[in-house]
Amino acid sequence: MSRLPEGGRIDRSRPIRFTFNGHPYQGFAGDTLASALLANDIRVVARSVTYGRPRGVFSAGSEEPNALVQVGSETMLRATQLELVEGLAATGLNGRGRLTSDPETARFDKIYAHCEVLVVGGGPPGRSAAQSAARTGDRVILLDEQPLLNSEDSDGLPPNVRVLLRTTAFGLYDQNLVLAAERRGDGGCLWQIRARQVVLATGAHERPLVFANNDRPGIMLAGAVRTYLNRYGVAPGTRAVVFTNNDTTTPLANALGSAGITVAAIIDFRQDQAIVDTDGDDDGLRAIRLAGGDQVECDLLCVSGGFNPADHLYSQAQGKLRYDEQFACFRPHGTLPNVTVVGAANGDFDFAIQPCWLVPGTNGDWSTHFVDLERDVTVADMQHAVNAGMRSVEHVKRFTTIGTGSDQGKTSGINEVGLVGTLTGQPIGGVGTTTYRPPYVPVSFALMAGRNRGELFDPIRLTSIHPWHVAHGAVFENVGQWKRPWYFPRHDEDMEAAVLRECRAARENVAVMDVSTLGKIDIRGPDAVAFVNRIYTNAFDTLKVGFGRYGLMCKADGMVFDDGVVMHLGPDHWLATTTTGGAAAVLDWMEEWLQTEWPELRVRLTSVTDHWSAVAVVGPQSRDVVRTLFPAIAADAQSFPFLAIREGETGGIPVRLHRITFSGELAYELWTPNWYGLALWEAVMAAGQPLGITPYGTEAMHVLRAEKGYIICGQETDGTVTPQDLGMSWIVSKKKPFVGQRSHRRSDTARPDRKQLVGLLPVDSEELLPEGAQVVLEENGSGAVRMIGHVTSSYRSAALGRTFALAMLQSGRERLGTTVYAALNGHIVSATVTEPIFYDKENIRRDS
Amino acid sequence: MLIPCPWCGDREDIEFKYGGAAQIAYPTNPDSADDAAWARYVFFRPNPKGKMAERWVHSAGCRRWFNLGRDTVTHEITSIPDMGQRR
Amino acid sequence: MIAEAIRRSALADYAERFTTLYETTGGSISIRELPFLAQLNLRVDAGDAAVMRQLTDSLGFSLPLTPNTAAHAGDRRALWLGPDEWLIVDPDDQATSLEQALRDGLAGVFGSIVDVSANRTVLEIRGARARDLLAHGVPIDLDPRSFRANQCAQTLLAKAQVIIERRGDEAAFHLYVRSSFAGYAAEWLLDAAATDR
Amino acid sequence: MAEPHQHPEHLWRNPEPKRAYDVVIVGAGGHGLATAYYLAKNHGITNVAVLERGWLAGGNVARNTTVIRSNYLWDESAAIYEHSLKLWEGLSEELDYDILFSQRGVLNLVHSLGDMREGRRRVSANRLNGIDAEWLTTEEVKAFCPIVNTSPDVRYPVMGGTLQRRGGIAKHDYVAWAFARKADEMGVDLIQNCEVTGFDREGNRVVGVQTNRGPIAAGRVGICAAGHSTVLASMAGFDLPIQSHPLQALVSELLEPVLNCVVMSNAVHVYVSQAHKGELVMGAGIDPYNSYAQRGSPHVIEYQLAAAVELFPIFSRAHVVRTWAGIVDVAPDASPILGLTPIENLFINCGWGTGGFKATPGAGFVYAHTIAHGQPHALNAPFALERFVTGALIDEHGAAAVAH
Repeated sequence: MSRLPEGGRIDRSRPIRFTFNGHPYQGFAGDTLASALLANDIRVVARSVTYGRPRGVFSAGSEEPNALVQVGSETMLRATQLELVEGLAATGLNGRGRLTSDPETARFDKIYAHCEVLVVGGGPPGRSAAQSAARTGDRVILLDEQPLLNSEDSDGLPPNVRVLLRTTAFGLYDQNLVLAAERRGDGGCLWQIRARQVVLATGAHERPLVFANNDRPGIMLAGAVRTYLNRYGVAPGTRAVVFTNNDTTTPLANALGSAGITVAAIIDFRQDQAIVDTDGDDDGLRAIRLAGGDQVECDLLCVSGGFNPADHLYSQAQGKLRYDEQFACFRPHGTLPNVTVVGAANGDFDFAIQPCWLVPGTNGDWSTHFVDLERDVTVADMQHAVNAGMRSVEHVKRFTTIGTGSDQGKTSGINEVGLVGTLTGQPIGGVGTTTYRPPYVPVSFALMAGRNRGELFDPIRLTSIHPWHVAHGAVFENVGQWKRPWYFPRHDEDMEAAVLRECRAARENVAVMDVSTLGKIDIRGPDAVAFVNRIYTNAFDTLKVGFGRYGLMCKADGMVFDDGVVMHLGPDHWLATTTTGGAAAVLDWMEEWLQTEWPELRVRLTSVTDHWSAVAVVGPQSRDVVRTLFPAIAADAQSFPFLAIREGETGGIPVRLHRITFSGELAYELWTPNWYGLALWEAVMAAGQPLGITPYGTEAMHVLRAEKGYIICGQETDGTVTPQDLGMSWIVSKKKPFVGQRSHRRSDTARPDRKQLVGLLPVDSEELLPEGAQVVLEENGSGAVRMIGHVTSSYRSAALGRTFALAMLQSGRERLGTTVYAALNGHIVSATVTEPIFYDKENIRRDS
Repeated sequence: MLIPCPWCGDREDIEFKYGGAAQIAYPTNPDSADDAAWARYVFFRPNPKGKMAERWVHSAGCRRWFNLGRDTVTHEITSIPDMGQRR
Repeated sequence: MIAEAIRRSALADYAERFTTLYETTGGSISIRELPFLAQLNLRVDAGDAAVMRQLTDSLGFSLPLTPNTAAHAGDRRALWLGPDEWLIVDPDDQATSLEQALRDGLAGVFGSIVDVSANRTVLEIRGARARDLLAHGVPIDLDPRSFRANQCAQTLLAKAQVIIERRGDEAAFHLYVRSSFAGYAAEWLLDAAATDR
Repeated sequence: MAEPHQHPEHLWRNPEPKRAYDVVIVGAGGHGLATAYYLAKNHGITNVAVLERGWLAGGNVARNTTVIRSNYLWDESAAIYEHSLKLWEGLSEELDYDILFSQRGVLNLVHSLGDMREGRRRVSANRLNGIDAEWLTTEEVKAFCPIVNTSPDVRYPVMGGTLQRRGGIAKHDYVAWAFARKADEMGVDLIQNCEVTGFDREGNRVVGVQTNRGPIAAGRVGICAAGHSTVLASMAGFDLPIQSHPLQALVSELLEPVLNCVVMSNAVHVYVSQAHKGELVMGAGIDPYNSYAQRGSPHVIEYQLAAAVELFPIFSRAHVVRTWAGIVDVAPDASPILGLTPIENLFINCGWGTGGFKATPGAGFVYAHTIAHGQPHALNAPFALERFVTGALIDEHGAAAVAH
């Protein structure tokens, strides 16, 4: 055991058992896995990714490139950051992570936090910044990645300083948004902190020296060795050599001595001393070789090549860095708004250093001079890049992969810069650094996902009638964020049987559908009709109060955007319905025109989508249901004609009745405030029960409307279709301006041979054309042949007793009566082109 | 980004929708515009590298459109002459 | 009087789970649906002093002109939603009298009054950890120093648009959420409350 | 253990610019380098300079997610991307450089009836255009890519998928370096740290460019600058219907093989593949605002990773190690602009949005033709700037709802 008899900030009264690579060991509370492994004399922790070389603990923090381990399902964890907990079972990795399909059991949280001052880093400069910021009474957040603050007097922080431990700030985004990851057991919390001021007290990373065989277990950063001695009471070796180019290592010799470690040699580059190679075996370092040829036996080599300010966050936020000759490092230069960098992070150093980017070996071989330990990249690889013509540090990085490991190049990045300068003969300052990218430390996907998983991945929107649908066995379809009943199977019906039955009920009897998801926009004001006229392609001036009218709208490019019925509810009062999927986009669209282009119009829009529940009662018997529910309303065809609107009440439920149809049948839409939706539905079911009223879903709705040739925006249209293409020139006013009108006259948009909406009847009435199938003119059209369009909708029709389809075909209206072809499961289906209306062309049923 | 809504103050960009370049006037008489002029209105927008006058709408907040200056390189919010106007 | 049997609030099924939450959190989080409030959306030109005076008379208090604040008299409240837009809230059953009051206040001037009572349901979230709970999904600063008594804000709770109101000085928030999103918001809050330490 | 990649000993010279060239290409990205290569190889034009303001291949080609496919909906798009894919299939050999082109299949997941219709429409069109495309049921999706969560319990269950087996990935940097090396070998000057600051014109004809390293005369000039296209076009004196946006992407640490193909989902907003070394490479969405900052908003990454773990629960404990953004140039119809400009002898190739990488060889091929002949190749003729006036757009928005 290499545990020192005393010292360290571990709790020796609390032993902790753990396993590594299956073997049991013991450490103490306050240990990291790395310190506990060192205390147990485990030198080889992992293998390198490309060459499989043994690697040991190299650092004591998040910069660790070697000691990567797997714990349970979490992979590529740094042993240097992993707090030891009872029963921890870790295994060393070979530079690659291993994902497991274990179900996620940990909790991942997210918190939005706000403060006046955020201090990143709990060392003395950070603590002092937090102390002074707190004096003004401002809210201060101080975060640090360690489980304890290093300082002795962290208790002295005032209460308006919120201290977050085990928390690493990993991204600094626009206007001081800092993302930080807090480790919480197996899970974690993502902090999103908006800070008026950010103080970066992130310290500095020590960098290694580059010499032959510099990667053996037992070779560690000098500062890390001190950390293991002082913080963890661990001696990482018995016989040590120090290799340095600066005087920060001076106290180390004493510390090693006091810990009973023999200091075999101190090799100071400033005194023209250097280690030119090392010897070792599978368990790591055994000796070093000096330039003069001497060999020194040792099992611990403490290296220091200088310090790099940890300016990753500063650089992410576009802060500029400049090379500092005195300290041989890149440090902040210039300012960032509301960001200050203090302490070592700002390059506020006090040491003497002689830069050393490369120590030649003994035989001209550079293939064991490791620059990036995690990615196993050597000076030989860099020479290859430079010899091939690369001069930019970015090219060398990409060519060699230096700095692209999960350590983000914390120990390799600046050495790469120094080496590029050395190899290409450029001054280091001119080489510049690579760009730092978030995150500063690896962050698990699970942490970023937080609770946006499973049911909470995206909002599930439900209507007030949803509980009934669930209770009655509906199969649901996702329509945008909504759950809508797709069909209601009875007993062991399959979908086709259920849909045919539901359609038959709507055509022959009475059927009912929850249409609450339709978008609804209340439009008020004296200029409402002018507004509606500009948004929709058709005119609404003549629409009387108490009636609705179907409308179509285009984008500025003239392409169909959305449609729906627009109601004229009262003087200066209109209400537009939109497609389920288009509700938000249409309201945004209307508001944009109203606020930005037509502010002179006295019109106000209010979304009332969620206020109203809506029930469509459809079919030749639907009038009977309405009469039962609303005996006071004269429901005959003349008193309550197509497109008329009535107010009513049934059993205490206030209802607005609209005689509108999306099936072509006699039909009513009953609207009631959301609270009454379920009661209204149940009342309709009860009233229709003697008639055998049948609930139906979106699939039957689609069939019914297609039989009538009614389009669905987003199905018949795809953003490239004009109203004229749909054969709906009748709805495009020539007398008044509307959005998109001018675009219809462009040469391509006015072409007569554009794709046009037609019907298709498969010659074999049993064959169902696949929706989306491309249509061709040649029967043997399976190779590269010209497509003339595609099937947009295709169904089996109970009413027609056959299959049918809608399609967009080039010059479609000229092709009526001709035969076209489409592929279906490897064979060709022929179909006759027809008008896109298959059922009740004269609208007798609708108007009955 | 933190977007300054003229009404609600600084809010996270997730509360807003972007409306592209500001100060684009709808042609006063679209009918008299030739195809090229109409295409300019429908499809061509400024795309400056640097200061940009742009529109946002506080869609999850007060639903108001407003204009904003923003630097497309630094993302710094800057002032523009018709700051807060809607077009 | 409205027969309760025919009305059903968006979160009628959640009452029990909210009660359980109160118990398991030792009372530090209390969530309660306040169903069936009368809510009207009012749009009127705030620059028209005469109309604003009339509205003050008929409502019993002045509409708040400071963005993101609320005003009230008794149980009747007005939440600022926009420079010409307010949400007027009254207890259940008051929709008709409220609407009449507003119509009287408008007195023929251009403005709009839309009944949106069923558009949103309201959750009262109170308790020592109420603010921490919301901070899991609400991006705005709800610290009492920035979000003071009688402030309100339209913002997001995770992916749902919400209005948050702080009535008086109490540690309670009122969350207005659209009916179709109410289940999502409730599930989200329950999940967050369970995770929170 | 993977062996390090065998790169050639020599890649390119670093010449000083000459006073004049027959052709100057502005922008040494993948497209610019490919264009120079095909100018030399197909048209014998070797007195060419490719000017790059930073380091070559440092723009979007260095920042993309390396997906290659040709399964586009419209005939015009399918033709140019399929031409490109055919070139990809012989590219390692042609350029004598292993670009790690891997035809592991591109799987597009379908999550709704609308998706399904759209997917079938694309498969049907692809097949008739001679492009390989298959429709997969949910079970076949699971069989092809076992780690996809095809459970019916997820928020947006997988209802099937479309598959282009010939699609896949290649190593982006190597592709650019391979083109650079061959172009250099044939005499093309690749000039880095050379920023174009202006265009020299005689009347309506371009005759050269101004740079931070002095003026360079040119017989013809081709702009090939992705996100910076509008900046250069306005310098030259014409406008483009292009907007520049950040497109974010990310990689994980190296992982043991876990994902055998490219998976994309428009509805759940994921596209992901696993690079040959083992990183998961993942694209996030386009930030909606205009930006040249090469960084975006973190919530885009949050949504992206939530979507990733939703579809691939096994990714839960993978880690993001690096995120970044490219600047994509997007045209109103989400299709490129490739052809002539209102200025004589000045050509434009831009607007590839999220699709630029996969088009690299194809775009270079037809752009070289366009520059060499002063007329578009048949494949890029439909992608002319004039289409915004006539209305003959090639609207790929459906196909480009998710960046890829």
